[in-house]
Amino acid sequence: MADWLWLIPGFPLLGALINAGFGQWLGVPMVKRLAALMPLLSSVVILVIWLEHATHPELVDRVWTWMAVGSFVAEIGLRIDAVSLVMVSIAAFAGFLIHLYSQQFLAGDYGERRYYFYLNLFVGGMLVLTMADNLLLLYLGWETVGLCSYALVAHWYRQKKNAWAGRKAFVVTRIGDTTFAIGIFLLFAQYHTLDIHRLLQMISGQPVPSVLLAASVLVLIGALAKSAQFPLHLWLPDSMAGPSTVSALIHAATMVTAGVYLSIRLLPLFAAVPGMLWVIALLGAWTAFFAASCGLAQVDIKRVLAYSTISQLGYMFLAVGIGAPALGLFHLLVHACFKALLFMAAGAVISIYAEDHDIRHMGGLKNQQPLLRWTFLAGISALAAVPLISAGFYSKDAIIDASWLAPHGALLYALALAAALMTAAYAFRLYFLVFEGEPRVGEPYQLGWGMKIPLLILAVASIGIGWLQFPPGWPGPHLWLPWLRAELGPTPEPSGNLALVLETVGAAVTLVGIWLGYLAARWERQGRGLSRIGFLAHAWYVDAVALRFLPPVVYGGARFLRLGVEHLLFRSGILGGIREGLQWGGVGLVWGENGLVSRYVAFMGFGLLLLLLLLWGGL
Amino acid sequence: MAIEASLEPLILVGAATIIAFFFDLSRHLARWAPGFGALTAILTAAAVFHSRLTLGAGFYWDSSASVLGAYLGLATAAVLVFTAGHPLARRLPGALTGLSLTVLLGALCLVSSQTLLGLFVGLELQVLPFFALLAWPGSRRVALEAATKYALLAGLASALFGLGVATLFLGNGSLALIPPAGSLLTGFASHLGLLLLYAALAFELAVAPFHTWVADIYEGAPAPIVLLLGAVAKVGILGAWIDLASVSESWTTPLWVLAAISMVAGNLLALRSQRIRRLMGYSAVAHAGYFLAALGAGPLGIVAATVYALAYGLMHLASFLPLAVLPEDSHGIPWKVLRQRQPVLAGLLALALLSLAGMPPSIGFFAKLGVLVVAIHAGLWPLAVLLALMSALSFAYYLPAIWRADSSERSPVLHHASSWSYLGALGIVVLLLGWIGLPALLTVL
Amino acid sequence: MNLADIALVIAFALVLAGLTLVLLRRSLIFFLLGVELLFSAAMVIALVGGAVWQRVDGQILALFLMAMSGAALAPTLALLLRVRKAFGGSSVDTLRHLRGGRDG
Amino acid sequence: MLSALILWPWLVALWLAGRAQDSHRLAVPAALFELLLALAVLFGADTPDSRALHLPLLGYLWYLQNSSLGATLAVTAAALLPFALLFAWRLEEFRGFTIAALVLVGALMGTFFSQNFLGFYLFYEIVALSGAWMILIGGDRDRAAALRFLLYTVGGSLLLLVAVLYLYLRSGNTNGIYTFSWTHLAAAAAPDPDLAWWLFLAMLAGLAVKLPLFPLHSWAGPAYGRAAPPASMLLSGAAVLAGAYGLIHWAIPLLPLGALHFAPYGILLGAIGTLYAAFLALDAPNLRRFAAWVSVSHMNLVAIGLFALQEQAVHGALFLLVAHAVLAAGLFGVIAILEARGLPGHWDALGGLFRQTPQLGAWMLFFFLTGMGLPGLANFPGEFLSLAGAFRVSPWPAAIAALGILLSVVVFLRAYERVMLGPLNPGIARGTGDLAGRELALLWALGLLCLWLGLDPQPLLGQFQGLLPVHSAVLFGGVAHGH
Repeated sequence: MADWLWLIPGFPLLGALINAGFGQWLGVPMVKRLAALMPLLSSVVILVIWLEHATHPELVDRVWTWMAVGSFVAEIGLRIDAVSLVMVSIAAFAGFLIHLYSQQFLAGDYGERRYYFYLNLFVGGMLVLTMADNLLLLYLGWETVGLCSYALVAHWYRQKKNAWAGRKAFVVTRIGDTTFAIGIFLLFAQYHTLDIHRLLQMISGQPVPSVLLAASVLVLIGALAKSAQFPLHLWLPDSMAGPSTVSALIHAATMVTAGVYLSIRLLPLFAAVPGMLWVIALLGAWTAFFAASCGLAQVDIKRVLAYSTISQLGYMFLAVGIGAPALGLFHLLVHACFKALLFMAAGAVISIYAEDHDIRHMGGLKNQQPLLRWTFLAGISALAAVPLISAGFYSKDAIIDASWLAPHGALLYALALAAALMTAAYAFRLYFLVFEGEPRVGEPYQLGWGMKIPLLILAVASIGIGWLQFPPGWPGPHLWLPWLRAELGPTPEPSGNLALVLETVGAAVTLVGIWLGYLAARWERQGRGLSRIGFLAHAWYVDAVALRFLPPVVYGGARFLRLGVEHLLFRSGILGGIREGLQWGGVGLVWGENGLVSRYVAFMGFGLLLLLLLLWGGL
Repeated sequence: MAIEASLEPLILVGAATIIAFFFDLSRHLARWAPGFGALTAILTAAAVFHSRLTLGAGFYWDSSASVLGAYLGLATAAVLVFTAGHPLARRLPGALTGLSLTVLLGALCLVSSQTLLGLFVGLELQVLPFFALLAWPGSRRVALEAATKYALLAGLASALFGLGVATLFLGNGSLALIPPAGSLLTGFASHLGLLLLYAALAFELAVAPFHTWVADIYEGAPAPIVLLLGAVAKVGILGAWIDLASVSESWTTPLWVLAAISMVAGNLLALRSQRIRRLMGYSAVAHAGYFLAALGAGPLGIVAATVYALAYGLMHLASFLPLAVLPEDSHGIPWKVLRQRQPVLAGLLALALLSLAGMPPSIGFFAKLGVLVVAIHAGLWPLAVLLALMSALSFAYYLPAIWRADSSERSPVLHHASSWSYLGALGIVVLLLGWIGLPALLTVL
Repeated sequence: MNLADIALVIAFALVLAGLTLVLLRRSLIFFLLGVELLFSAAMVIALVGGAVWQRVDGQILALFLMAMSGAALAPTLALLLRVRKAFGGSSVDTLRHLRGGRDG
Repeated sequence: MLSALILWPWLVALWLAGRAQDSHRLAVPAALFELLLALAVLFGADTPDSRALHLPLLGYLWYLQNSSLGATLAVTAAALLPFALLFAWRLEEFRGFTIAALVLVGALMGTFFSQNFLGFYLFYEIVALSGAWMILIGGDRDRAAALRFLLYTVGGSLLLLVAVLYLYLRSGNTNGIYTFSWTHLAAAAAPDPDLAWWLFLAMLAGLAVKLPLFPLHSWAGPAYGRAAPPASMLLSGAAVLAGAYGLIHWAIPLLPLGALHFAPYGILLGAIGTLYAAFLALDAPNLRRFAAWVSVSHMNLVAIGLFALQEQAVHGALFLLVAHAVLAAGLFGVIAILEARGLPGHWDALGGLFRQTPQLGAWMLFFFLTGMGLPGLANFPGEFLSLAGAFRVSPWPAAIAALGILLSVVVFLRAYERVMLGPLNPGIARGTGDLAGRELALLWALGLLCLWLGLDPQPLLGQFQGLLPVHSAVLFGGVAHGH
């Protein structure tokens, strides 16, 4: 069984390779079908693993030795346990659904082959990332998905701003990649291994506080950047420039969750540093709050969803920080379902409105596209965590409630709750603006089966997947937490009256939020909406400030180094100085070469004098 | 009367010199004069080889003198063979040959003499012919200027040499290089005398700051004469300097001071020169510096200096031979034409320039290597580093000389003789593979 | 102060005079004259040396010097004559067609 | 066999110098045969030493000995040759370029196998001379750039010569055998630390200038930037090998103390150089300069790895050398393809090209990604190992150098954007064709090499394994740094 693990990332990677090598001969129709087939095949393998999971909770496949120098060994080694099983399932299956959806959605687009190449490569990279059993291979997946994100965001490259957005996404995440890499160096320098399991064992066995502190901070920055957490969230809203399916897959369901996944994987590292977890929790809660506030004021349908993604990822970090990684993973799963759904649906909406992203220009779509409306509503409910019927309620409110138990829990709880209120508000503001109200007719758009099936599947999941894990004390299935208990440890859960109070408050806040959302939509129609609040619409101006200062510093620095240091100092200064010195020396000597015998004699006289001086010194 | 073996080569050359002048009596005979001279020169080389390590009558063919003497003979032969085909030899070829042989005679005296008087006579013997040769009939007007400048300054240098000899005699009471008292350097007078000799030799060798004349002469004089000047006369001076330095090993300061100045000045001046002949003149200044650097390094330096003298002579031959093919007033090297008409000489010139720059594996590199070795051995670090840097700098003018196309549009008319290609091919072989023989030479020395 | 020292002083004076002529006068004839003065100084020194060391080498050397100076002088004068004919003058200034710095 | 490796390209060059019409017909088969020879040396059974030209006091001047490091680098250089020739196919100066390239590669082979220092020096100088020649005859025909390249190299190498001469005299004075053979030079008693420091600096001046290490880098921008791209390919991909090999085979083993003393400064200089060159690449005025500085940046990373004097780092540095050769072929190859279409590489004249030439765009991105050190592609193992190894020795400079990971993405993607993305530059002819058959095949070959090196670097790393302990067990074994 374990020997097949490589098939899981292998299929999509093979698809990418076939596409690159023979795509031209195969033709676009063949290529896109083949591309969609690959993640499906991976999903089949994963299904088999699920079936065997009870008997084989952990599978390891060492494919080949990547590098081995002295004490350093890095294998191409894959490992499946419960956590990564969840992740690969999301990556492969959501990947498949989005491939499927794209068949119609992007038909006729320029660069379709390129699209499927990167999409396949992405799925492969994501699978490698989640299955990697050492940090270096994980880093390989990490970078591969970053590349695909770049390429797909810049998919419509003919507009400069799309290309720019892709680069921005890559650059900002690379800040994290860099610190992550340095963190890897540090861990390697200290523990001489990059195998995750061995590393974690050694960390708990022989902790070195200073190294662990530095390493955990560095790795954490990597995770934060990948998961678009404050203040490295800057890239995610801009990366909405890519096709909506890309946003669905990469910027909602999979890649952005890699940071969360990494922090769950390396939890013992963070736990070994006192206070680090709490910092993670605070950053998560703050990001959830911050991004939700930004989401309130956006008018671009995809930007609303982008900020909501940032916010939801904040919840996941909060969960990791308060020692409830299982809940974080649960929310990750739920979020993957509803956010992929929302993005795909949003893509359809945008197509209907002829590539206009502005929600103020939309409205009343519910009659024109009933299926789209219902599925979108399912997603929105899950996002807003509508009590009882949506999956979001079971995953997100569980995190909010659990945060109460953490040290300084009130602060975290308050931030998370406020974020939940705003989430419900902007989610339903979006829904009301797009689907309710006075109809504004867009282009006729027929959803084919390739689009309907993914929407339906994900809509069902957005509602039903939460029932895996009912709140503590409720009747119903409690499957999720016990299943992960062995791997991730016990999860703190409020109990008794406290639980009841917290759950009630959470539900109430959501309902209030929905009402606020309704109001916000109305105000927006009347032209006095939240979008007029510049502070929120511009996301607290963080991005503007960063763009104002950072690129000029880098480009200016480069210009300074080229003109100031290389040209002025090295070329003109040092080399030029030497050249000038030689020239001037030459000029002095040429003075003697004026052709006059008397000048020549003078030089000889000087030489004679010099020699006589030597005589004086020599005796 | 038995003739001292050590005098055999000198007598041979002397006799041939006198005979050579008579060739001009007949127009038919005159054509054969350079050939006669070349043959004599080769025989002289053989005679030097035969007389090696003989001592007598104030001459001593020690190993370095033998090596240089043999070289001088062969070099003179090469020059004469070359000149035979050159338009310059159309006027008075017998006299030209005779004067060339006189230069050879002087050079042989210089390398082998064990007395100051011998050195003095040798110097005069090789200086005086140039008064006439430099302004040989048929050469340009500027050649006259070059000859006059040379005559005036060489006269001054001779006077200094004379002063030096007299002062040394005053100090030591002997005209022998190795006086009965044991050492050349006994007091103030002998030091002063030695310095005066150095000054005179420095002039002849164009060591900075006595170098000012050299570029004018290289530029203005007829190329075959410059060929003779560099390849024979200068090597003779180098030999004399080796003789002097080997008897005054206790006092090397002036040598390496002059060496440093000369390396720097020569390279800086050459760097500024656009015209190839001047450039060669200045580069000769730099090479004199490298040579003195070897001499300045003490006893081991004598060997390196001998090798350097030999290599320098060969490189000078190899570079001026092709240059002499060009019209006298060439500013740059018309590579295109040269490559088409005289491919062998073009190759030789490029190789010679690289060799002068010290590009391995040419003999120029190995000669410099020897200098570096002895300088480091003597602990003269600054000199070694300076030499390294200056050698590198010399690439900055030698290479542009190779790859710079002649700026003038017209295509020059080259001189031509069938024998030159063979000479050129021989030169290429010697420059490229000569170093294989050098270590063997070292063991001889 | 004995005779030898006086002779040396004379020689020194001759050297100075010669050098001064050589360095300061712009006429080529005077240049030659200066050189001849240097030769004379050398002869004086050689003779003094011979006297001091009681050896005949001094006189021989003086004779040689005389011969050499004469030998050098004759062709130089001949050249000067040709220069006068070709360039019209016997100052150092006539001889400056060949010089550096013209080509930068 | 080893001699053939050197003489074969030289003979072909000589032949081509005489017969102009054969150049296109002969060049590539000759280069492939050279590659075959190199492979035979690498994989063949014991290749006998080749000794000739014994000279008293100098030793065997022509003394070639096979080593796995030398053979690996030889294969790298030989492999680069056909690529360079094929990318130069359409240049009008193809014949001159071929001759220079053959001479250069032959001399490189000499540097890799020579056990006599004078032999090494001889080949090293020929590399410099033919390199300068190559800069001179192609591209912008910039004499100043060629001369600067040559002066830096020659000046440095003469200092190197001075330093080695000292060791030569020292070893000769102690055991009475004067020879330049490696074993004797290495056996010379260590000079006192102060002197060793200066001697090492002198050696560095000769060898590190070729990489070029940071303060010695100023020749590289003009040289790589003004030469024809295939020439830059050989210079930045193959000629640098000689410098790095010299450091590892000559400078470090001959002066272990000096090397040890210098190592921290070397790492620091390498780190500064990595970032500095990356910044210069960011502000490069055109595509060639961009590639030039990128190349310099990578070579400084190599320097970090070498001076770390640590097992992983040195392996990484050597690996990076090989990987960079492939990358250089890719980078400069893409530029050569652009220039063949009349696009000289100024940013203003480019933009939106992807629309016209999607395949070229894809390959350009591929090589740019390789240059960025994307895992799975050729540069990554080298970069990672050098940095990780250096980090164990001196963390701060290595961490600074690691910022290059961040910078490189800005550098490469900005350049890519300027060339390929955005609206089509109106100055670009509509008919600008995409890759033709030969170009496509070349890029595929390079691309697969990149992937192979990135995904399965172990065979190559293994090649280095056998050698290092023999050379400098003391240094790399970790005694030096107390690990």
